[in-house]
Order: sequence, then C-alpha cells, then structure tokens
Amino acid sequence: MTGKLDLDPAAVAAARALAREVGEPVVRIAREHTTVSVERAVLRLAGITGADPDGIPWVNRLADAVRDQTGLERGVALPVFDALIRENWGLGDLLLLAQKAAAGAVEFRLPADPQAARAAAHQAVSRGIARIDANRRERESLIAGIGDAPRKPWIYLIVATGDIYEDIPQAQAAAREGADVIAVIRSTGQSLLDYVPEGATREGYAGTYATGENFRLMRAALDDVSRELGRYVRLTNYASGLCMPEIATLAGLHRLDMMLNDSMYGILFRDINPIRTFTDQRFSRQIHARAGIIINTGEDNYLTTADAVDEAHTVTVSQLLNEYFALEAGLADWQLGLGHAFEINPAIPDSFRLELAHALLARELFPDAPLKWMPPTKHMTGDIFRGYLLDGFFNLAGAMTGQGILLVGMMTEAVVTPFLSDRDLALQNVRYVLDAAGKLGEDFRPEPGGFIATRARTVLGEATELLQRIRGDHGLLQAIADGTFGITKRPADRGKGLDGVVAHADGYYNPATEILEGGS
Amino acid sequence: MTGKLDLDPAAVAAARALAREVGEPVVRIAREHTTVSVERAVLRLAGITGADPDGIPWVNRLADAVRDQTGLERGVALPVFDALIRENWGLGDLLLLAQKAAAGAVEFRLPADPQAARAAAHQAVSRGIARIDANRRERESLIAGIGDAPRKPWIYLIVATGDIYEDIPQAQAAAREGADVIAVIRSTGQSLLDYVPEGATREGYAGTYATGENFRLMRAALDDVSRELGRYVRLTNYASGLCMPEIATLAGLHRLDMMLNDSMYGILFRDINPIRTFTDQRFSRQIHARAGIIINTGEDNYLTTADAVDEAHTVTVSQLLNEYFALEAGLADWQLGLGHAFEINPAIPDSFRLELAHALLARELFPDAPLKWMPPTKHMTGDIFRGYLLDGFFNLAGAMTGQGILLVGMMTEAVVTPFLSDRDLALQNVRYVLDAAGKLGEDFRPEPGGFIATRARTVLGEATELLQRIRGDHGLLQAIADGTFGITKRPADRGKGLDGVVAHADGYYNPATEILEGGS
Amino acid sequence: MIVRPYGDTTGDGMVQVSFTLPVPHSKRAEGAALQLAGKMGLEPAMLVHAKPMGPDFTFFVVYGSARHLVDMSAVEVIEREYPLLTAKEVNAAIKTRLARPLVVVGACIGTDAHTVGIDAILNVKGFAGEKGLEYYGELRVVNLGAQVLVPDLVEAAIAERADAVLISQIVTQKDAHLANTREMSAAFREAYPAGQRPLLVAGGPRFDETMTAELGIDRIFGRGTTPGEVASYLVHALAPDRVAQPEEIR
Amino acid sequence: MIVRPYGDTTGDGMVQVSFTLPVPHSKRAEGAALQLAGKMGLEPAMLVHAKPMGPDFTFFVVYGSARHLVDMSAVEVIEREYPLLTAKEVNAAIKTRLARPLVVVGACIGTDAHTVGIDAILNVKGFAGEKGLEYYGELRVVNLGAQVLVPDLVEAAIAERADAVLISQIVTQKDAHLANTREMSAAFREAYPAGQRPLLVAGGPRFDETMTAELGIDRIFGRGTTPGEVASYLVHALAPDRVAQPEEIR
Ligand code: B12
Ligand code: B12
Ligand SMILES: Cc1ncc(COP(=O)(O)O)c(C=O)c1O
Ligand SMILES: Cc1ncc(COP(=O)(O)O)c(C=O)c1O
Repeated sequence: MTGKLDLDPAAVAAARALAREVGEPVVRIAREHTTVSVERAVLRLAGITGADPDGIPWVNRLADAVRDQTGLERGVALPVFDALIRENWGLGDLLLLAQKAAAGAVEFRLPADPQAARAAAHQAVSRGIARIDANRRERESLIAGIGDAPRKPWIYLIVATGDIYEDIPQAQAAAREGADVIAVIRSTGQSLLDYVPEGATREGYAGTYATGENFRLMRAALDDVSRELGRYVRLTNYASGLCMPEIATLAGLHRLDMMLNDSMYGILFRDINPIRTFTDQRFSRQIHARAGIIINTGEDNYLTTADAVDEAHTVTVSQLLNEYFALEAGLADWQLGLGHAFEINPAIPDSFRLELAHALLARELFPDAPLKWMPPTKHMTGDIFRGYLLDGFFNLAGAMTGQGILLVGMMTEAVVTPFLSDRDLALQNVRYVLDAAGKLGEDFRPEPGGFIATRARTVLGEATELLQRIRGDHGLLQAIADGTFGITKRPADRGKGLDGVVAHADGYYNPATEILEGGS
Repeated sequence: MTGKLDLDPAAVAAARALAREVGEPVVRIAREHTTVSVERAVLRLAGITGADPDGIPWVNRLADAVRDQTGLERGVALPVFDALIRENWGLGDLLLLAQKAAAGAVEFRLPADPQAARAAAHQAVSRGIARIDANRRERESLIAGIGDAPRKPWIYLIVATGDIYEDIPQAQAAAREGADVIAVIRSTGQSLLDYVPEGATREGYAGTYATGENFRLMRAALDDVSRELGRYVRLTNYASGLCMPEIATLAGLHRLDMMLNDSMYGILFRDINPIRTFTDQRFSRQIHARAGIIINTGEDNYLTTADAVDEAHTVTVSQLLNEYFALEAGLADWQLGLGHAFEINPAIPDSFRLELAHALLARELFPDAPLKWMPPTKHMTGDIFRGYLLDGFFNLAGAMTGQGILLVGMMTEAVVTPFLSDRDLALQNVRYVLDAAGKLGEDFRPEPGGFIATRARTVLGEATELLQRIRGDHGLLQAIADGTFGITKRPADRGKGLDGVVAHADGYYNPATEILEGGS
Repeated sequence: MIVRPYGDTTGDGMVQVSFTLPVPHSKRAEGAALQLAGKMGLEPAMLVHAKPMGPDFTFFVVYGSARHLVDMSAVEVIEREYPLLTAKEVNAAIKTRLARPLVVVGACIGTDAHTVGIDAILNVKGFAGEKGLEYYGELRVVNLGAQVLVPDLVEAAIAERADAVLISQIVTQKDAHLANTREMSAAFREAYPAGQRPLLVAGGPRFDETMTAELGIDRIFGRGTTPGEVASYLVHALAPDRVAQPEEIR
Repeated sequence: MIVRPYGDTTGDGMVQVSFTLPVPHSKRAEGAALQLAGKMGLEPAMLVHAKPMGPDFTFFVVYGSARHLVDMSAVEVIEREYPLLTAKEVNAAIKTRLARPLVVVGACIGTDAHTVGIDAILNVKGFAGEKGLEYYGELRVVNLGAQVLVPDLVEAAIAERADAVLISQIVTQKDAHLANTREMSAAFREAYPAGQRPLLVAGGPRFDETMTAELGIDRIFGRGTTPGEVASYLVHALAPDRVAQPEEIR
C-alpha cells in the first residue's frame, strides 16, 4: 500500500475476506466439473495438433469421438491413452489415433484398470508441460540477456488487421516506436467458436484469429525486434471465450507473455454459461501460473455498458474476485494484471479527479499487482482532437497513480480499428506524458479527507457492501443472474457452451490438473 | 503567497528591493523626457480625432506643426492652447486648429505667460480623463449588472483576421463558446507606425489595426454579447510600439479592459529606442491605472527566442521590473497581468514539472497579480495532434498553479493565424481541463525540497544574482544593450523612434501627467 | 446556395488533411503528399508536418484551400419525411389504424456483439432521455441480443409474426456491416413470399443512409438515432394515416 | 511506382479530413460535408463528427478512402542538384574559385519581424547543430534584421556589393510572403542592369519551393533548412566548379 489514501487496513482485509467467502463455493463447483475445452487442452498438452480438411482441429474430432462413446465424466485422458496403448502406438501417435477415431474406427472405453493409461497420459502431458516450463525459462533468459522494458508502466498496443501478415510489420513498427507489449486482438466471433482454428490466418474481422501458428509467427517476429531494440517485447492474446483453456495452453506452448483472462467476461459479454466459464477459467489460470504468464482481467469492459461512477464499486468487487480466483489457481501477485479503466463521462465535474481516486484505490488495494489501465473508449467520439487530449489525460492518470500496464488509447477509437498512424500518434502521446510528467506522482498527495480520499473510501465501502449482499443472498452465481455486473443478467443454467460442461464422475482423471496442482 | 514552495520571504523581499534599485534610474529618465506620442496622447485626451485625406491623423499634423515651430521640449499643450485662445476658438475647435496648422496657417509660440493656456489645456484634457473615468465606472456597473467571468483563470482568446468586420462575428462566437477575454491582435507593422490609423479597417496582415473606431465597434459588439450571455466579456488590445501612449489613451476612451503593455518588449522585439519605450510606457501605465485597465506584460516573448529553462530567471527579473514600473506608475496589484509562458522544450525530461515550478514561482512571488499564462508557441509544430495535447497540458499547468489569465493555445500555432474551428477546439480543450481537473491544485503539493521546490528556488536565486549584476555593472540600460533579455542587444542611443524622444526643458507642461499624477 | 469551407475568412476554402503514405520519408515523399493533396483539390496546399514511421511509412499533415464548391441544392440526404410522434401518439396510431400490437424483432447479427446501440433503441431504458420501444404499450418487442445468425433471425421473425425486423451493425472493418446486411435481406427475400416480408431496418454509426436500395432493405438509421425517430418511422411505414396521406392509397 | 494512402491495409486509401462549412448544423449540412468529401475523391466517406459552432458554422471530421493514385514517378520536387559541402569545403571553393569573400545580405522584409529563421541561417549560433553563415571565413554576412523595407534592402545590396540577397518571410496570411517577395524581385530587376543583379534567395516555412520562376527569384528554402545547405547552394550558384561541370561553361 503506498498510503496516499489512508485506507483502513482492517476495511481492506475485510473486503478481501468477503471475496474469498463469495468465491469459494464457485471454486468448489469448478473443481467438480470439466468441459470439452479443458479436455481438449489436455490432449493439446499431450501433443496433438492440426486440423481435418474442413478445418476442424483433430483435437476436436478426437474429443468428440471419445465423448460420443464414453462421455467426458471421467475425462478424455483414460479412454484416449487406453486406446493408444491398445493400438500399440507411441505417445507421438495421437494424431493418427484422432484420424482413425474421426473415421469411426476406434472404440473407446474406460479401462477397468486405469493404471497403464494413467501413466501414459501423465507422461505425454508432462512433455507438454515441460515445453511450457522451457518456454518460461527461455523468456527469463531472453529478458536477462536482451533487457527488459525500460520502465513502468509498460506500454501496451493492439494490432487488429485480421491478417497475421499485416499484423507482424505493424507490431514491429509499434515496438520500434516504443511499445513494450503487443496485443493481437482476435476476430469477432472467435470467442464463440468451440474450436481453435489452425494455421496462419489472413481473414479476421476487426482482429486476427488466435491460433497456435499465429502465436508462433508473432512471437518469432517480436523476438527479432526485441533483439534489434535491446528490450524484450511482450506478446499478448486472449484466453477467453469457449476455448479459454486451449488458448491458454497454446499460449504456454508458444511463449506468449500475457493473456487476457477474466473470470466473468465470457459470462457477461459473450453469454457463455457461467459454470463453463468458471471451470475453464480455473484450468487456464493453472496453465498461466505455470507458464509465468501475466493475466489481464476485464473489469474495464463493465464500464463500457455500465456507468463508471455509479458502478465503480462493481469493478472493485470483480478485482477482488479475480484476485481470489487467480491466487487459488496458483498465480502469484506479480501475474495479476487486474483491469480497470478511464471511462468516466468527461462532461461530469471533477471527472479527472474521480479517475485518480478510482485508479489510486486499485493501486493501493493491490500493491503488488501490475494493474492494467484501459483508455477511454465509451466516451470517445469522432472528434479525434478531443479524443487525443482525453488519451493524454488517461496517460497522465496512469503515471500519477503508478499503473503497471498502460493500454494505449487511439484517437480513432470511435471510428475504426487503429490505423498505423494512430498507433504512432498514440505512442507519441504516451511518451510526451511519461517524459514530461511521469514523476508527477511525487507531487501528488491527495488532501487527507479531501475529495479524492473520500471518493476512494466510498467506493471501497460500496464494494464491501455489495460483497456482503452477494454472500447474504444466494452467492455469486445468483448475483450474476441478477445483473449485478455490467448490468447484464446471466443465469447459471443458460448461456452458450452449456452443453460442453460435464460434472465429474468418480474416477475422473486429468493428468494436467494432477501435474499443475501437484506442482510436479 | 500560497506557500507551496516554501520560498524564503527574505529572499523574495531582497529580489524586489533590487528591482526597485535597478528600475529607479530608468524612471528618473522617463520623468525627464517626453515623446511625440506622449504629446499626441495629450491632444487626444483634449478631444482631437480624425485624419487628413492621406490618412494621417490630425493629431500628428498638429503635433508636427508645433514641433517644427517650437520644439517639444516644453510639450504641445502650451503652444496649442495658446494658439487656440489666440484664434478665439473654443476647446472643441482643436480639429479646426489642426487643419489650419497643417495648411501652415497657424503660428505657434511658447506664451510668455502660460497661465491661460495651461488652464485651457488642463480643462480640455480633464474632459478626456473624465470620459476615461466614466468608462471605468460604466465597466464596473456593467459587471455588477450583467455578471462577471464565472471563474479564474479567465479564458483569453485572440482574433486576427485583419478585417474588423470578420473579427466581430468571430469574437462573438468565441465569447459564446466560453471566452472571457477577447484580444484583437494587431496587424504586423502597426507597431512601427508613428501614428495610429483612423476608422474601421479591413486590410491588416495577421491582425487588425488598433484604431479608435475598431475599439469602439468591437467593444459595442462585446457589450451585446455580454448581455446575451449574462457575463461581461473583456476586450484587449496592444498598447505597444511607437504609439503606446496614444493607444493606451484610446483604450481608456473606448472602455477597453486589458492592454498588452510591457516595459521592454518594444525595445527587444521591435528595436524601438529604449528611452522612447520607457517614457511612453510610464505615461501609458498612468493612463491604464486611471482607466482601471489590467495590463499584460510580455515576458512570454523572451522564451520564443531564448531557452525557457536556461533563461527562466530573465523572466522573473522582467516580472519584478514590470511590477516595479507598474506600481510606480500608479497601477494596483490586481492590474498586473504579469506574463510568463509554457515554452520549455517538451523533449526534455520532466518538462511539465519544470513548467509547474516556474509557474508556481511566479504565482508565489506575485500572489495578488492576475498572472497571464501564455501557451506553447515555439515548440508547436505542424503536428496538430501533438499540439492539441501540449495545449491541454498547458491548460492543466495553468489550473494547477492558479494562473489568472489563460491565453488559449491553438493547435495550428505553427501553421496559420487561428481558424474559427481552432478556437472552438481550443476552448473545448480548456473546458475539459478546467472541468475535469481544475481543482487538482488541491492535491498538488510539491515535495518539500523536491524537484519542483528546488527548481523554483534556483530560478529565484539566478534572478536575484542577475539583478545584482545589473545593479553592480552599469544599470538596466546597459544590461539591455548587452543582450541580457531575449538574447537581443539594444543600445540606448539607437533604435526606432529615437527622433521622437525629447528631453524636458524648464517649463515643460503636460496637463495629462499633472492630472494623472495629482490624482485629480 | 454555393458554399466553400471556412478557415478564417469567407471563401478561403481551408481544409485540414492527414494521411500515411507507404514510402520512406524524403523530399520525394513530401512531394508525393503534395501531389495527393493536389489531386484532392487543395490549391495551394501546405505540407505542415511529415513524420517518418519506421523505415517504410510517412505520416503527413497538409492544409490547403479546396477549390471545390459545395452546392447546397444538390446535397443528398435522407430527410425525415414523416412527423415525429410522441409515445402516446405512436400508441394511439397503432391502436386505431392497426388494431393489434405491432411486433418488432431486433438483433445484432453476424459476429457483432455490440448490443449497446440496439438496446438503446429497444430497451425501456432508452437513449438520450427517450424511453426505448419496449416502453410503448402497442409495440411488442423481441430483442434477440448479440451475435445472432441470420437463419435464427429469420426463424424468430416468422415465429413471432414480425411486422418489422431491426438489425444493428457496429463493426465495419472490411465492410462487415454491408456483407451481413445483404446476407440478411437475401435470406428474408427467400423465406417470405414476394411483398410479404417484414419491414427491414438497419442501424449503426457508420452506415451510409442512402444505401437502402443497394442493401435490399427499407431504412437505415445512423449515429445518434433516438427511439422516438424509429417508432415514428414504424408508424409511418406500417400504420400510415390513410386520410392524411391520400397519395398512399392504391 | 503507384501508391495509395495507408490506413491499416495496403491500398485502403484511408485519409482523414476536417473542415468548417459556413452553414448551421443539420442533416443537410452533414450531407454537404459528404458532398465535399466526395468531390475531394473520398469514396466511401464516413462523416464521424459534426459540431455546431454557433448558429452559422459547423465543424466536421470525415474519414474515407481516397480513390486517387499517387504516381511517385510524377512527383515534382526540387531535389538538391549540388553536393552538400562542409564549411571547410565551402571556404576552399570560394577562395580558389572566387578569390575574394562572397558577400551575403540578409533581411526579414516587409512588416515581418520573425528573425529567428533568418538568424538561424546567418548567425554564428546557427541551427540544428550547424554553425550559421557568419561562421564561414570566406563569407561576409550583413544581416539587416527585421522589418526591412525593400528600397532599404536594395540600397544595402548595392552598397555592400552583395553577391547574394537572402530574404525571410514567415507571415503568410493573405499571401503576404508572396506579395513581398514579388515586390523585392521587381525592385532588384529595376535597380540592376539586366543579368547583373545578385542571386536572390527566399526562405520560410510555408513557401512552395517550386515557385521560384513565378516569384522572379533563384531559389527557395523551406521548413528545417540548415545553414550548410544554403552555403553549399551559394557555392554551387556563385562559385561553381567549372572543371567538374563542363556543361556549365558557355
Ligand atoms: C462498448 C464497446 C464494446 C463493448 C460492447 C458491449 C456491448 N454489450 O455492446 C465490448 C467491450 C464488449 C466491445 C468489444 C469489442 N469491440 Co467494441 N466498442 C465499444 C465502443 C467503446 C462503444 C460502442 C457503443 O456502445 N456505442 C454507444 C451506442 C449507443 O452507439 P451506437 O452503437 O452507434 O448506436 C446508436 C446508433 O448507431 C443507432 N443504432 C445502432 N444500432 C442500431 C440498430 C437499429 C435498428 C437502429 C434503428 C439504430 C441503431 O442508434 C444508437 C443510439 O443512437 C466502441 C467505440 C466507440 N466509442 O464508439 C467500440 C468499437 C465499436 N468496438 C470495436 C471492436 C473492434 C471490438 C472488438 C471486436 C475488439 C476485439 N477484437 O476484441 C470486441 C469484440 C466485439 C464483437 N465481437 O463484436 C471497434 C469497431 C471497429 C469498426 N469500425 O469496425 C470500435 C469502433 C472500437 C475501435 N475503434 O476499435 N466493444
Ligand atoms: C517566435 C515567434 C514570434 C516571435 C518572433 C521573435 C523573433 N525575433 O523572430 C514574436 C513573439 C515577436 C512573434 C510575434 C508575432 N507573430 Co509570431 N511566431 C513565432 C513562432 C512561435 C515561431 C517562429 C520561429 O521562430 N520558428 C523557428 C525558426 C527557426 O523556423 P523558421 O522561421 O521556419 O525558419 C527556418 C526555415 O523556414 C528556414 N528559413 C526561414 N527564413 C529563411 C530565410 C532564408 C534566406 C533561408 C535560406 C531559410 C530560411 O530556415 C530556418 C531554419 O530551418 C511562430 C509559431 C511556430 N511555432 O512556428 C509564430 C508565428 C510565425 N507568428 C505569427 C504571427 C501572426 C505573429 C504576430 C503577427 C502576431 C501579432 N499580430 O501580434 C506577431 C508580430 C510579428 C511580426 N510583425 O511579424 C504567425 C504567422 C501566421 C501566418 N502563417 O501568417 C505564427 C505562425 C503563429 C500563428 N499561428 O499565429 N512571433
Ligand atoms: C477478458 C476479455 N476477453 C475477451 C475480450 C475480447 O472480446 P472477444 O471475446 O470478442 O475476443 C476482451 C475485450 O477486451 C476481454 O477483456
Ligand atoms: C507587449 C507586447 N506588445 C506587442 C505584441 C505584438 O507585436 P506587435 O508589436 O507586432 O504588435 C506582443 C506580442 O505578444 C506583446 O507581448
């Protein structure tokens, strides 16, 4: 806690304890379920890649075949490796198995004695996890060798052409101009695909598909430019949507550095079933924890549909929950890019000081987390001049309150996905603000008991109350059903991907969870 | 003193005392001289207006005729009113006298017994001063009746089309969008004219001529819009250049509210003779004092040619001198719009905090003066987006340090004199900053002994040293000759308008000075 | 009436332009920027800023006087040709002229998930101080939400016996909004007998309102549309006042 | 080579434009803005911002794809046709080829008082790390300063036997710079016998460098000119290397 707000440590501890109480039942549910994507992630860790001629990944074909024959209540691992053993194939022959299974030529079963299948599965998945571990070590050694981002906040820029081959030069150009983190925005629609497309792709809408190959290409391009620039440029994508666990896995396998990963975004903004989301989320966070990936949560999104002042406390509540779920899944504080945003209507009086209050509250509640600070979007208009100014004040608030990851705002926010020149201008904006006023925080000391301190305390108070209410009423799932977050109602028994949720049966086996939870 | 910088009151008092020491000899020189423009100003107060068919004002024709015949060592008043009495004309017949004099048909003399001429001159000039007094009262009653600017800083905008009839609607539009003060920039070249053009004018370059009629038209237009808006919108022009005293007089006669008026600008930037400038300045300030006009000084200009960091202390020195000269001429603290500017190269580290240090120093040195805060100009480029951002940070620095008069910066600074839309966008910028962060000063408390406080103290120290050096060496005139200010060298015996400077002889009589200094 | 852009003097024609050219920065590149400005009709043109962006691109800011004249009498614009009604008037019109609730089916189609715009029109909460269509007693609103596939939309329209189908399209990259809208109108043409399809209305901030015919729909609403405008249009199109508008009777 | 403006994809042609029209804000006004965008060659054009400025004006921001092609081979640009010399080389060239100091008279003419630009070229202090012409041993520089009237400039040029006259013009409102430059060149034409006038050079950030013939002068220098460029040009024009450039011998 940097102590500019004079927050009462007892009040902070109480809020945190409430978040745990509210989160625990949900973790219990997540532990008791699996999903099609969790199971496919296991198979991806075991090494399967590629897609059939229609573009459906072999991992989907295989998992579907297993599900048809044995169900997923005990996981895919046992039936798959049992079949592999029976075929007398090696651990590297999963693809063959998938192809044969897709042709209807494999019979899956739950082996009565699971020992051999378990061992094989464990061994296969271990290899994937070893690759993740190696990537983590490589990242660390690259950073040590090449150098790291020169300062905090890290400067985070998106590319979004839809074509990985246009994205690459744009990302490199952005890095040269000063970006520390490049995010490749995904195509609209990908989040609702129940498979991860394969290969290099060139036809996304307002974003580029997240695929293993795209990850690899972009990471390699950024490695080149990192060496050129003498600083390691990080790569981000989205472990979000119906394939959250698989994308997290691909991220680990291709050395991505940060991932958008929120406990509730999919529920609220993509109408994905809540149980599915929480189950997928827990698995994906275990992967991220292992991979040394920093997650970015999505509280900023609430403020695009809800009012940033009225609903400020829902952001705090969500941050506390995201923190709880993340720590429970094994992430460390330095991996928690908790989200928030500069989305207060600029027409309201003292809007900038309100932003400072909210941003400082997050800073002081989560002193060791590299907070992700999102630029204005909702109140951006076609007036690009006004937008450029607003982005400058966003940058200033970020600097003054010590945010960790600064998402760079674009003057064309209300118009188009960013032009090359928008990014260049936006980086110039960031550079000016950080160079000229980056240390203004030293001279920023909110009047004790004044406007800013009072506002921060009010928001914390409202957040605590809301957590109490959620606990007292019927828990988090019910609160989500009631429209508590982002003013969107999502009942637990509805939503997309529900049919991919499966309750564990006795004997459920997941070698990945075993390794990740065992820490081995 | 608002006390954020912990300035040593003794150091402040010492600097001020030095400024007085340095200024006093110059005041003595000013008291011992008159200029053609001071004399013409006397005749303007006595009521003469209009121009001959070539556009040369009658007041010039008359003063020239007097000078030819009697010299100006004892002023124009005695010869002129002596002639008027001899012609048996009334006080209202000065124009006739001028016309006749221009035709070579009047003989001027210095009356042996000046009593009658003195009385007539005193009476005639009193009428002009009474009109100035009435304007001051009218301003006060308009402000009381209509309402004043809603807050500090006052928002100050320029119009500069060159055509008074284009200026008027643009000024009204600017007022409607929020301007509290309208400045009509003058045409290039006017400052070196040794006469004030007459009538409404439509052909200025990058500015509109300052004329009595243009003053009247614009003030009337702003009165209309003031009533429409329910707040009195102030009007500014330039009492600067070779006709400083006359323009000050016209400003008083036409109820202008503020005037650019600097003790050294004309010397440094227009190569006007130093004695001429100091003499003209003293007279014009006496008029401004009487008229209740706020002066704006021109320290900002230094920073367009000199470096804003290296030469920051010259701004402070000039402010202290301008303050001394102003108070000596009878102006009150509330009339001292001492100038300074946001002109530090934005590429240097911590530039914004340096700006805050400088701005706060001025604020604390002159706690009761409505400081005039000039936007960036020198480091503005054709990158209008960057310019718009820089202007936003300028506005922020102004708000955080409690500046009194905020000159609104334009994104097209490096391109063109302002477009209508530039003004509108600039006002939107100011409004956003003041509404969103106008009260950020409350939370701005420079670390005691930190970067900002140390910088402010350094500048004050350097200013004090420079004043000591000026005193120790050969005084202010020599310092100006040596290029101390704005890195421009101006010897006291050179420069434009030198031939219009006349040392008083025994029996010099100036009814205006008599009234203004007597306070009657 | 003929007008020209206004910088600071009537008729000066002043316009500001910025763009990137995919060429490295050089005098030649600056000349290229001026060539483009000239082709856009700026004369004279002032190149006031040129910034290299990496080795392959240069960003420019140009000011200049556009020699084009704007002919106000030739301006093409979809003017509202119907009166703006209050909620009360809308309800009354539907009640008396249609004698049954008017059914509206709304959706954000394709992969677009931006529901704020269509919700602003449909939900009770409304927009800019006006209540949304759900608030109107005589309108029955079925809001299908985000990322609705066209076949699902058609099916819902048939099931609900929709009088009007309202779709929203916010993402416009690679003209996604145009492709989706065309797909939608084609599907309705196929699913319904000729002349019987529901009224098709599209909305979103980047549509060109004059493109209805090209897209095969009846009306487009753009930036800042209010629910009242939409309701009034629905009355005008689906429950017109036959007495007041005799030319509509066939 | 043909190129087009680049937004985020090769060939997309994207351009940003802003301007004011002297018409009150309305749908018609927006249509007028789109008409202008169309005439400028933007197709499609998106009107993304319209802001009333008082009762008589509206400000617009438009984005669109410019259909014009930029032909790099047709770009007009005054390329430096002479080598950039160091101060040493300049001095040596003048010494050996001219055998006397080269005389330069500089001024900011008309009512223009912006001396920073001409001072940057002439004063020792210089510009962008390069020393100004005063620093060159073989150049004799007479800087007349600000607001110099044309007759005074001609007189000084004659008195100093100027080889080159350098004038600066920063204020461009109502094309003041063009009028002043024309007045200047006419005065020199009158004052000197044909073919004997000094080299006439103008500079300032808003000049069009291709206008020399129209203005009756020899060379124009624009934004960001450095003293070295000017010195090298003076050598090229006034003390050319006759051996290296045989085509110059007549
Ligand atoms: C809020 C928002 C989101 C929210 C959406 C939440 C939700 N439930 O809607 C979240 C955070 C989820 C989001 C996500 C994304 N977004 Co988004 N988002 C915005 C934002 C900030 C505001 C849009 C908005 O709500 N406007 C307010 C409403 C009221 O205005 P409106 O939509 O124009 O609607 C009005 C009129 O147009 C009209 N209207 C609209 N529809 C209809 C329909 C009918 C029938 C009628 C009559 C009228 C009508 O009436 C409305 C009221 O006047 C804009 C940027 C901006 N400032 O505009 C980007 C923006 C729209 N998003 C964009 C993108 C690219 C995305 C993503 C694809 C990014 C990514 N790859 O991750 C994702 C995925 C979304 C998807 N699959 O579609 C781009 C689109 C670029 C383009 N032109 O193609 C924008 C412009 C930002 C940008 N510059 O990149 N986004
Ligand atoms: C500094 C400055 C001043 C200073 C001038 C001090 C001085 N001694 O020069 C002061 C404060 C006095 C001033 C006053 C005014 N200024 Co002024 N000023 C500027 C400012 C901020 C910077 C100009 C500058 O110094 N640039 C730096 C130099 C190095 O660049 P440069 O001039 O382009 O020169 C380079 C090249 O062009 C070239 N070059 C230039 N001349 C020559 C000559 C030769 C022979 C060669 C080879 C090359 C060459 O080489 C130089 C080095 O690369 C500009 C705004 C801006 N940011 O550009 C406004 C600006 C030039 N001023 C402007 C105006 C209108 C005025 C006033 C008329 C306002 C008024 N009515 O009160 C007054 C009066 C001035 C007058 N009578 O001329 C306008 C001009 C608008 C226009 N396009 O017509 C500008 C653009 C501001 C604006 N947007 O309104 N100003
Ligand atoms: C956590 C999270 N996931 C995903 C997205 C992107 O949306 P989509 O689900 O369409 O990829 C966002 C948007 O910012 C987000 O914050
Ligand atoms: C005191 C003063 N006088 C005059 C001017 C304007 O210049 P000019 O003398 O050309 O009117 C300025 C410029 O800002 C100034 O500060």
